[in-house]
Amino acid sequence: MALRATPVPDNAPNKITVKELDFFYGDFHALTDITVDIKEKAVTAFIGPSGCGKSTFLRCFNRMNDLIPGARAEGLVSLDGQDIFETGVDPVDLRRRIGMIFQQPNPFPMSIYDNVAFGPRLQGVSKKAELDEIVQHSLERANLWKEVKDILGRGGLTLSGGQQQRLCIARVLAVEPEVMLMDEPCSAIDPTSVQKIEDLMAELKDRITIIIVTHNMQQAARVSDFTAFFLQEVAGDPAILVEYDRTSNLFTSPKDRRTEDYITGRFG
Amino acid sequence: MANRLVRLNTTERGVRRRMRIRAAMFATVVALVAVSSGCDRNGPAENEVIVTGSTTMLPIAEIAGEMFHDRYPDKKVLVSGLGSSAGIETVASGSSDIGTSSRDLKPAEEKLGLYDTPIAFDAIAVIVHPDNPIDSLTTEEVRAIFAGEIENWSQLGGRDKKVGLVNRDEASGTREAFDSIVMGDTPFDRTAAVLPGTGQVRSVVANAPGAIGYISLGFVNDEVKAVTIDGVTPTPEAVVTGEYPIQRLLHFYTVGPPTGLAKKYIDFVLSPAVQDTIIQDAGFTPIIGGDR
Amino acid sequence: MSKRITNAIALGMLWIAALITVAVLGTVIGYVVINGIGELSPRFIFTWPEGVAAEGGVWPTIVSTLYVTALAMVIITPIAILAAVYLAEYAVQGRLVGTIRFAADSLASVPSIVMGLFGLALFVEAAGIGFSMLSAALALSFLMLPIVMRTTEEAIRAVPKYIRWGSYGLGATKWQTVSRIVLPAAMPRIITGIILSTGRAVGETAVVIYTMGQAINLPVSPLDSGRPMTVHLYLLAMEGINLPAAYGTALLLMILILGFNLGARFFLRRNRKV
Amino acid sequence: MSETPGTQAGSGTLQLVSRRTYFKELALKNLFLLCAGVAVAGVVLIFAFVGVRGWPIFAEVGPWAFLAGREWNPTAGLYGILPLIYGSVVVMLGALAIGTPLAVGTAIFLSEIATPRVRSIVRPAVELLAGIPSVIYGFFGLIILRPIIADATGGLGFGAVTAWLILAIMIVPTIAAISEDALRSIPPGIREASYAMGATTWQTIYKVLVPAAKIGIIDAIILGMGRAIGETMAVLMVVGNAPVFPESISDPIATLTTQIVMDMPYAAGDHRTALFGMGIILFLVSMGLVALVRLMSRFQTAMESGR
Repeated sequence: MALRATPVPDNAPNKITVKELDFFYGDFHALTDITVDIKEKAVTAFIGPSGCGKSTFLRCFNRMNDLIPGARAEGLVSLDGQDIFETGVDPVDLRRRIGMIFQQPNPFPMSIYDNVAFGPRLQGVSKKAELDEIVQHSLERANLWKEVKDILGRGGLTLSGGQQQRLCIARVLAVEPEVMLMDEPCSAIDPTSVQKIEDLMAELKDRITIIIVTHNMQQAARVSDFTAFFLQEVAGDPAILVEYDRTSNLFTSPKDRRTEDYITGRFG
Repeated sequence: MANRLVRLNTTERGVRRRMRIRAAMFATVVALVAVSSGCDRNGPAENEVIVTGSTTMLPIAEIAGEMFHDRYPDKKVLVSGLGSSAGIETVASGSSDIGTSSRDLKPAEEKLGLYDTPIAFDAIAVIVHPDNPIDSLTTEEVRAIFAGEIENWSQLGGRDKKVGLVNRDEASGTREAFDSIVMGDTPFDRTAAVLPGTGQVRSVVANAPGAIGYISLGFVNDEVKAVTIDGVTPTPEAVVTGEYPIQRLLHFYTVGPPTGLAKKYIDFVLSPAVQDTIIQDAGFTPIIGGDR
Repeated sequence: MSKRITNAIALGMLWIAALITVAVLGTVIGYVVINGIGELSPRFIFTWPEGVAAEGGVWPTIVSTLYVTALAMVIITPIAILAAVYLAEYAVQGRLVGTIRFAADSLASVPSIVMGLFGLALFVEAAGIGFSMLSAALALSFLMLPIVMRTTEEAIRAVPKYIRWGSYGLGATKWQTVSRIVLPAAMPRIITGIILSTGRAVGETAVVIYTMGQAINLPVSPLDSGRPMTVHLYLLAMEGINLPAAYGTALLLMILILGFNLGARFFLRRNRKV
Repeated sequence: MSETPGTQAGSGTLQLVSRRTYFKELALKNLFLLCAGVAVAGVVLIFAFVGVRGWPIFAEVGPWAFLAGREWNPTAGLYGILPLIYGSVVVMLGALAIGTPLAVGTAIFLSEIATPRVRSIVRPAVELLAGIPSVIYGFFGLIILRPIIADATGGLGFGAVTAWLILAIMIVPTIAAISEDALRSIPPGIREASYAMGATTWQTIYKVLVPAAKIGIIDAIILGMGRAIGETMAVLMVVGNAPVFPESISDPIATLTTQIVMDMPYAAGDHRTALFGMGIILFLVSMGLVALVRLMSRFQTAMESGR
């Protein structure tokens, strides 16, 4: 909390707008009727019991679900007012602008340097000096530079779990995304590293819109400005968005009884 | 083209008899021979001798050709194995200098006016296990055994032991010779084991007490016993005198008496440098004196 | 009989089965080594066979074997790897994929003599390539294709999904992900598969006997014929006149193949980081 | 938002998929599909080229005379391959009878009994067994095994029994590897449940694991069967190559594969066509066995999902 800068003003522009989104895996209806506005340069947290579709929802934003055969979305998701499902929109370009961090730290089996340089290289940056600068800058922003500056040639997989996750963050930062999606980024790493990553999020949010999925309510309360609570009420039915509000409001005075039950630990 | 032909043929050295160019290669080789002879024969062809014919004789003609080339580096011997009939045909038609044949001329071929230079005897010994009490057989008995009519050695006064027939594969020159000299019109017993190599026939007979097989005389050693045929012990001498019945001559045919390089090559083949080495290594019996 | 005795006897039998398997391997290898070791010499390896009984060395057969194997590898590796990429990364389960898999399985089980006849009919005769390294390599490629395809596909599937996601998440296209992330990560296992299939090609006899010819020759161009070590061994063994050379050839062949096998294992162990 | 430091120039409207990228990716995908299609092309080509060369024999001699003819004597114009089919089947069955217990036993040993240390010796041994070229097995059979069989039977040592022993060893790696996979894919919980009920190791293997891995083991045996029927060089060197119905298992015999190799060097005309015809039959049999394995796995999936 201490690290948080000034609160996000109410009139902050919407970065991502979602209207009446339904999502299906083949015959399985996973999400229904989701409507939400994600504020720019804020941290938004998605919470809810496991299996409630919050990760699925997150993956709609950069169309990672396209990679799953049979998955389809109905409704509107727009980035800066533009429909991302519109015919012809390049998911590859979308993903350059919306970076993603996964639950499992997933450095590529190559050197630390090559990991970070991967994105810029995809976009055609090939000058050594330019790459060096991007790599250093990105690692610095991910608070990893001091730890790895002498071992840039070493394999990314030789780092500790927490370092690996920060390497992945640096890798995403290297392509200068506008939005960073984080899918339970701290669930597979040790507590000290969790602290580092949470600090990092606070530093990053003055330039980047962050959406984090977490099963950890304390984490959501610590790092986010806004929180959305998802719930699948009956097994087999699609999940819904129960409540969405400023984090401070949602945790102190939830409007929905189901939210209250969840945050007070009555289920989930 | 000529260069390729040399490699194709003269490098076919190695194990005897298996050196035949495959039937499938037949067409290719015929074509190559035709082409190479076509172009080479028009020019001053005095540096090459083209030898075609018997597959049985392919290895000796070839290796002798290499030795000839070693001795006269500017001369080449191009050898291909197409079968005896093809050898006779090609030499008669002028597309080769020497036709090799493991059989005598047929009546129709005698009109072609070919000159015969025998270069070796191909004599075949009938071999049994050394412990087999049978020492001698007649040609008729050998035929009956290989036809499957005699199935037990006791029928010939030997032990009560089943006859284990060992035949050669149908692509074998030895089988062809044995078939024409001994079997005639009588078919082989088809239950016989068929082996594609001389050494295997010998080693199988060497350790199976009831076995009987046939191999070129030159390959007989003391692991096996070569029986007398019609009372004649198979020895080089008996072959040369013509007493030993299971034998044939290997011929070089030329159009008229050999001349020029062909004569040089034939003389080389008849010289001790070839007769005492390759001819014997290949299991054949040398021509002593070179005439008969 | 009591439960425990039955158990002991049954387990004993299983031990015996395993022991027989290992013992047979030991016997075959031991037999070839003991009989062949005396033959091995630089002269045997580096000179030509001479005379009617193939005295001397086996050099041209070694060259022919390595030549045809390398050629087959060059032909088939790119095709097999890309085919595996298709199956592992692009294909959607369906009739097409089913057909491809069935075809690959069928190719893997085609008797090698049939592959030999096929090579003879198509490459040697119909295509007019003749008995040559190329004909033999093409026929061998079909034999190696399913092996390399399968090991590559398994290797690709073994690359964790997370790593792929990381790449897509950075805005990589499918091909960028496959070529820059997935294939490099799978490479050690792919190479192992290639080495193993190469070992198979080295030991193959019936395919090459009808496609390479049998003439002893030192191949230079892919259109040259030759005689591989396996065919040389077969001819020496069946001829039975020069068995020492057969033992020597068998030992060399075995060394080559064990070399490929152990090499593949060693390579995989050293590079198994992912 | 363009004044925001750090956001890159590409922000603003989302790019559409560029035509270049689209076609490049599409072209690559089709290239890969083409490569995968080589496998299909291979099967079709084999069928076409061996088929075209071999098909006329069915017309020339008649399918019945070819397949059921009791005499293979090309010089006499007799192209009956029944004795060769008989030889192939006899050799295959005997090899399976000897090889299967050995292979399945080894597989069970590897998956259920061996300690990691023992496993690390036995498993590579089984794999190496698969790597040894068939011509070396044949050589071994010819030089070592044949004389032993000759002494034991009083015959020449060529025949089905020698081929059985050699082939049995050669199919062990095939059967063992696939059976072991089948056994290992059984969830560990099943074993624990059986042991917890007081079953001995053998009872667990015999009553629980082998039935559970049954389909996989049968697959393995079918593929071993294919290997045995298709094996050429090793069998060729030890069967004696007499294309007849043998009187005993130690009399010379010939199989489809060995007869092709024996006859190819000199075969011409109908004879050669007949050899290609035998090739088609071998090809169809091997494909049929693969199809059978696929059918079985489909059957198994159906059964499991039905449960």
